[in-house]
Amino acid sequence: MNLLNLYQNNYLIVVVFLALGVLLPVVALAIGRLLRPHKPSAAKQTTYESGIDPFHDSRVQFNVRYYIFALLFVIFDVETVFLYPWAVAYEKLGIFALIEMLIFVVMLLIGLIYAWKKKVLKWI
Amino acid sequence: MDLDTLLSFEWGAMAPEFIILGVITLLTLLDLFMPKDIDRRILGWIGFAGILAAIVFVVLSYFDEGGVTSILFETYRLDSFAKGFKLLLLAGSALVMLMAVSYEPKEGLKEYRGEFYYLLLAGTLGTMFMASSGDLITLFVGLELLSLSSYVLAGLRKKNLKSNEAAMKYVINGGIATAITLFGMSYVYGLTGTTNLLEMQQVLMQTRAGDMQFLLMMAFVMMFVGLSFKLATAPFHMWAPDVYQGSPTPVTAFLAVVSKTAGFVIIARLFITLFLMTPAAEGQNSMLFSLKDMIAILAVVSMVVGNAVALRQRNVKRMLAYSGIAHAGYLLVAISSINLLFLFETMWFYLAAYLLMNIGALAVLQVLTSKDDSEDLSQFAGLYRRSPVLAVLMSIFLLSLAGIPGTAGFIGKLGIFVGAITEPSKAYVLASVLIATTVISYFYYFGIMTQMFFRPAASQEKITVPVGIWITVILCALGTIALGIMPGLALDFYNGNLDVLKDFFAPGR
Amino acid sequence: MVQNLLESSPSWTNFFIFFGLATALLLAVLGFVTYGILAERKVMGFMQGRMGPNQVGGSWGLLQTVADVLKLLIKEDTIPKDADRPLYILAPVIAFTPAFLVLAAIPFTDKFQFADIGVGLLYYIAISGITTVGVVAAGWASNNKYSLLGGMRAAAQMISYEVPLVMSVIGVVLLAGSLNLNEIVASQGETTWFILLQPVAFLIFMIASVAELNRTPFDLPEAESELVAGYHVEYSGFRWAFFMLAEYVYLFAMASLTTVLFLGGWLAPFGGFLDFIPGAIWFALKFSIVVFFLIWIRVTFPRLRADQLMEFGWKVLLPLALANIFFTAIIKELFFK
Amino acid sequence: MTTVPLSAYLVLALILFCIGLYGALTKRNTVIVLICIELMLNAVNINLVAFSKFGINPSITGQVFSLFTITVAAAEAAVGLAILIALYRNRKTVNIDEMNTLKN
Amino acid sequence: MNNMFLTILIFAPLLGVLALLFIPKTNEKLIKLVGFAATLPSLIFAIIAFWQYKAGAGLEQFAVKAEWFSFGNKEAMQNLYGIELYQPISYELGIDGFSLVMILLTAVLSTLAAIASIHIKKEWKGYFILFLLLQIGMLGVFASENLLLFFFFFELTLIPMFFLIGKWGYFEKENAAYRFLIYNGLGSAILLIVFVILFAKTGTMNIADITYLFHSGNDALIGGMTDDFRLGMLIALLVAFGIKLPIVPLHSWMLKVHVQAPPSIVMLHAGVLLKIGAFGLIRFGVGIFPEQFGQLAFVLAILGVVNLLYGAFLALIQTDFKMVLAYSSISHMGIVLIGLASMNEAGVQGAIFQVVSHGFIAALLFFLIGVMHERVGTTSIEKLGGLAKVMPLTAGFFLVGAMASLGLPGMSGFVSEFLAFLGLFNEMPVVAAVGTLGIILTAAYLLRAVMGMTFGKTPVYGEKVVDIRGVEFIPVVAMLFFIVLIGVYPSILAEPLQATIEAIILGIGG
Repeated sequence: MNLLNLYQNNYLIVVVFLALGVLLPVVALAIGRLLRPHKPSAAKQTTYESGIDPFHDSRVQFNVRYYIFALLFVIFDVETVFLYPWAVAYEKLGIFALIEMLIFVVMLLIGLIYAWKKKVLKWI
Repeated sequence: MDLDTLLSFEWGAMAPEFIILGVITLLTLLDLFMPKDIDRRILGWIGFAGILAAIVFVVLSYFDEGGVTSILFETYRLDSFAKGFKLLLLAGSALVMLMAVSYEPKEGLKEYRGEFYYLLLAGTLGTMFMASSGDLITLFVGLELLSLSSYVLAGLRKKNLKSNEAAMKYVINGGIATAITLFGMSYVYGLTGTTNLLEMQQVLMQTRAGDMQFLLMMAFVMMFVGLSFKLATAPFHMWAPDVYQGSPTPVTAFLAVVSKTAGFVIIARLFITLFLMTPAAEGQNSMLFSLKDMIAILAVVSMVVGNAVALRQRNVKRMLAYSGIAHAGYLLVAISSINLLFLFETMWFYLAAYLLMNIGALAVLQVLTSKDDSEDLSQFAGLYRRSPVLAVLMSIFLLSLAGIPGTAGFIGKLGIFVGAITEPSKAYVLASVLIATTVISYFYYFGIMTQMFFRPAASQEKITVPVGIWITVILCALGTIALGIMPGLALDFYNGNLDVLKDFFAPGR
Repeated sequence: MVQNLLESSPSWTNFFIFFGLATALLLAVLGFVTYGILAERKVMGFMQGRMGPNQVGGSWGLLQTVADVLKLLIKEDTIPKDADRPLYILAPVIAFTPAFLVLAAIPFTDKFQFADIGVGLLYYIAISGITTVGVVAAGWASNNKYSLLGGMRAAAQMISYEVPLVMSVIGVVLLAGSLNLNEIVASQGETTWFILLQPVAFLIFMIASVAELNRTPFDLPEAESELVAGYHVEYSGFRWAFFMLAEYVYLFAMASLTTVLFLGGWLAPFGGFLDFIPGAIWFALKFSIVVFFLIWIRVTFPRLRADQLMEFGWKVLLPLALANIFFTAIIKELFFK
Repeated sequence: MTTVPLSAYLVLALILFCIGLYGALTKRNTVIVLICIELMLNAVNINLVAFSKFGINPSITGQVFSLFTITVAAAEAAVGLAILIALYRNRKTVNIDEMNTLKN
Repeated sequence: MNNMFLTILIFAPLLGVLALLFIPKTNEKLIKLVGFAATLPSLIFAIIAFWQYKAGAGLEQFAVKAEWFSFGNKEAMQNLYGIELYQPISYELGIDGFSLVMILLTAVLSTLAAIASIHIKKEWKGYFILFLLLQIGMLGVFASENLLLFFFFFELTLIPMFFLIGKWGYFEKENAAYRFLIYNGLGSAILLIVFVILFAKTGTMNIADITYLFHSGNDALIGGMTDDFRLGMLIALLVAFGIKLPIVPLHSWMLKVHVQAPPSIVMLHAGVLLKIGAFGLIRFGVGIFPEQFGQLAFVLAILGVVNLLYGAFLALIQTDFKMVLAYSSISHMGIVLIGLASMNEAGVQGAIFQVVSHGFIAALLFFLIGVMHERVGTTSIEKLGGLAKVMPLTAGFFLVGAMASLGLPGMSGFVSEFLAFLGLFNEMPVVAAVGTLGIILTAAYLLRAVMGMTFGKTPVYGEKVVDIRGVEFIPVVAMLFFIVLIGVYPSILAEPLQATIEAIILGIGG
């Protein structure tokens, strides 16, 4: 039971940190509300655009590259899902896993080269 | 695991997969590094050659006397079932590849042409893994490799709105289906504690009736529903017409034939291995048998919906999509009747026939529609005048799809029909629906023929048929007729070389 | 005592005790931030041949940051009319919370650690990724072109550098055979510091972590000259302070992690003869060096161009990290089996 | 506090799955639909991991399976978003109801 | 050689198809010649077979059997049941007296119809290819010794017919083609169900074996089929062949086809294809389920009389001569049913006689219609008149054909009607008495129609109308020859049929 308790307590700590992490901004902002002045005016509440009146919708359409980077990130970040367990258990797995992982990563590298050659990695 | 274990595996069993994988890699790199001005069609031919090489290795494996080869701790099984269906999958992909080489949409494929070929191969690789996986995880990975490749393939015409929409719909429907299937799989895993199919079978056999029945039943239904999306059987067919219509025609052929075949492969593998010998509630001794009525209802709905809605279509691709739904329904009849004496054989034969006739029909369609980007029925008007040979070949495919004797389609249907009627509980109703809906299907198949032969052509322009299409169409037509007149060719080959029934349940080698 | 506490059954009592301890840590971190900022300004000042803050709180400017905080606290807080209000309010919290949350897993010494999680490293990496969401949310919610562009840039940069960061650590994991930060430190005790065994990984890790922290030379998301102030243009007062706070807490966390992963954590250098000095001191020392190093980098390098930044991440760091992994694995397979 | 029983995980997964399915079938915004699909896949992960820890025959395979699920989910999301972007550029909508060019 | 005899007989037209494929489609003369010539080998072979048979040789020598393919996993069957549950399906052909007669009829009519095809106006190449395929189908149906093979050929007639009607027919040709397709498709679907159930129950597709098993009295051999089940099967067969025959409620498609299809095709359709229904009913209905057939005899008799009277009454009021003949065909098929329903030797003989006789008569009349339509451009009785003046020979032949059709003694129609009614009077006198009314009506409607056309006021026909001439005489004369031959010397048919009829009677137990 001790091990289980240890395990659960460790995660209880994480919960504590989470609670504290949320509480701090909330409390600080709540206290701040008591201290700071509050005199809103139309000018204060406009969107900042270097002093001129804002024009157009600010939610403009982005360059598609942002999304492509997001997709690349998803792919390579998920790769680590396999790399981490492999790295941890590497001593037990040995050469077979190494070769497998090599093949796997080479495949992903081809993906990277693909993105590279297709000029996806170029910013703007 | 050390090097010795590694080398002790019979890697030769995986030769076809390795070839395809190698060709995919090669094509990707070639496509990336080849100068821009070289025509990418050459890549298609390389891919075609690769598939042929893989076919050779699959056929060579038929002469292996060793029975079942299983490597990688039973996750990869090369049994007769895998050998038999891999041949179909590869043959289908080869024909689709030929279609793809000749594919030229209105706005051109531009730099995507290379991608076309290796994505097709990637999808094929997925189906091959599905055919010979002995483990839930590899099964699933194969399924997803196929699915993901086909999503992209469906949307390959990036500038074409229809293609975009088709891909989007496919992704959404496919994603939902995957999730449902997986949810079912997770229960099966949970109840057995393993993902190895044969081990699961052993564990499930020992479950007492009533014991966890409910969860298992739920898993069964969920997996079946999820995979039904893949098969495009009603009522899970909504995506199929849209996706077939929007996709480039070779991709339509791939989805309609190779992907569907793979769907049936996975269903056969999964459900017959897992649930045939699992005791069911209420004293029945097989869960598959106890739930076969559900499959039968799906089959009936598919046959009726597919054929009835196809009647109303003017777009030929959609019509073929609905006809595909109906054909999936016919195949479900085979599965729901679970007549082990006939099941694998008839399924195999039917899928072979379906492969030939459907790819053939779509290849002809591709030639006719690429020019105007319209798939309206009227595109077929007066085909007999414009190109008699094409018209006659197309009618062979249509007759086969309609199941007229003398064509492979008839023998396939007959096999299913015989299987359904000879099984112990006699699915007369099911068989009758099969036959009745077949007659309904005459209306639309002959509708196309009416256009081709009876109607005047809109334009007298000569039709230029690319060489790839010629090869595809002629091979398909020859195959359709040969299998229709001498079905023994295929059936004897199948029965002589493969013993699916024995291999399927044999644990290990 | 703590050990007993940890082994007792979880309960509300435990919760409050932990809460108290965590608050203590929070205060310590806030203290660090207060003087970290000061230190940064001072160091930058010295390096640039000027004084830095020297008025408030004596000639060292010891209370400068405190004054800044007080100023922020009583500053009026405006929320733009067109902003997405709930998201606008939520964004600083989303950005800050994970920064504090990651501290739970870091072992400062063998005794002084809050949560000893089996997959501590993974926990750190997973949680720290959430901050990006806060940044993007802030950019989006402000409904301002600068903010949005800044937010998107920040997100693109953070995710681009997250990949090499995560990959570089795999070399360490390979050597240590564990994701538990304690064990990683322990295995450094058995061999030697991983900075020596994994120099490439360390380099990549440092570069990537600077980028992750949005610090110069990778501070494009908040580049004043291009984007005014990036994703937090519209933020003012204490809401803005929380973005800054998050940044410095991350600095703290990242420096700690670097210490743990590469510099042997609380272990004394050069074998056992320096063991008489407590681990905490060693840790603090190494930690300070890392922080100093980071500040040094900030002062030294000019800001990169956006395209150079992204391409560097993907085309140099990522392949390098992958190569490092396999180089390590092969070396280990060949010589240490 | 003691160990959470298996059934709790299963119920949680089922609820998540149902929410996801409901969303995927009813929502009009494609991005939300894709996220709902992710939700369903994550429900599967909960199931798998719970089974692998507390199942009838606990085994590590479930966790391995869940890794593959995660990967596939990511790949699916990537492909889905890529296609959505392509569609958006041509059609200027992410609304499922407005995807209606395909019909007879 | 004898092994290949039937195969060559049936597939000889295929040579013509191959030859036609390589003839350019502009070469009209050659195409017509080849098309005609390709029908001849089958005719010659059929005559040889008939002649040998008349000379006393057995028909068994022609039988051929070769394994075709097999369903099911044999090894598993062996393991599970110890036997091969389902025998391989064979390619087996064979003839008896009845089928020999039918083959001869088919071969003769095919050749004649090929001659009649001179009136076809367009795309001769496609036409003759389909025509020859149709011929193969028809010949094959009669020679099949195997259910599946039978079905194969049965369906093989369907597709060429669809195109022949749909492309070369008259105004509403497509509609007619579709009706033909769907009705017959449905019929063949039902047929397939019955066949496969038979296969499932007995494990074989050989017709003789199945018949033997059903007559053996051992229910276990036929999968424990109950009597009710057998009755159901028979009814299904009745529907399947009833559509083809056609029996009254299922006849509407046939009217369309008769009116819309080109004359040469209608010759074959009325002359042979309808008879496949009768052939099948005798072969499978009477052959495999005699007892159940006995139970249904009364119903069949009623159906027969209904057919007879319904056809006759409606023929009486038609204004189009083609429709008159179409209804007359329905009416005459009623006689086939009547003959079968009587279940005695005379009746069955009458039915078969009627099958053959009506084949010739209907073909003759439709050929004449084709000739006439070619000249005057209409078949409406009201618009016609005075043909005797402008086309005396054609008019004369019409009259002779009508006489044959209404059963004038000395012609084939008389023999068959007489025998059929003789049979029925022995069994069900009342029904038969009602039926005879139909004979009178036949005379009435035929004479009304033919008289209306040939005599009376002559309307103005477009151009100069020429009488029947040239090769057109050949079919007319040939068919008249057969009609009269059977009429005056019935034993030419009766002898070959003797054995078959005896076997049937034995099965019925009458």
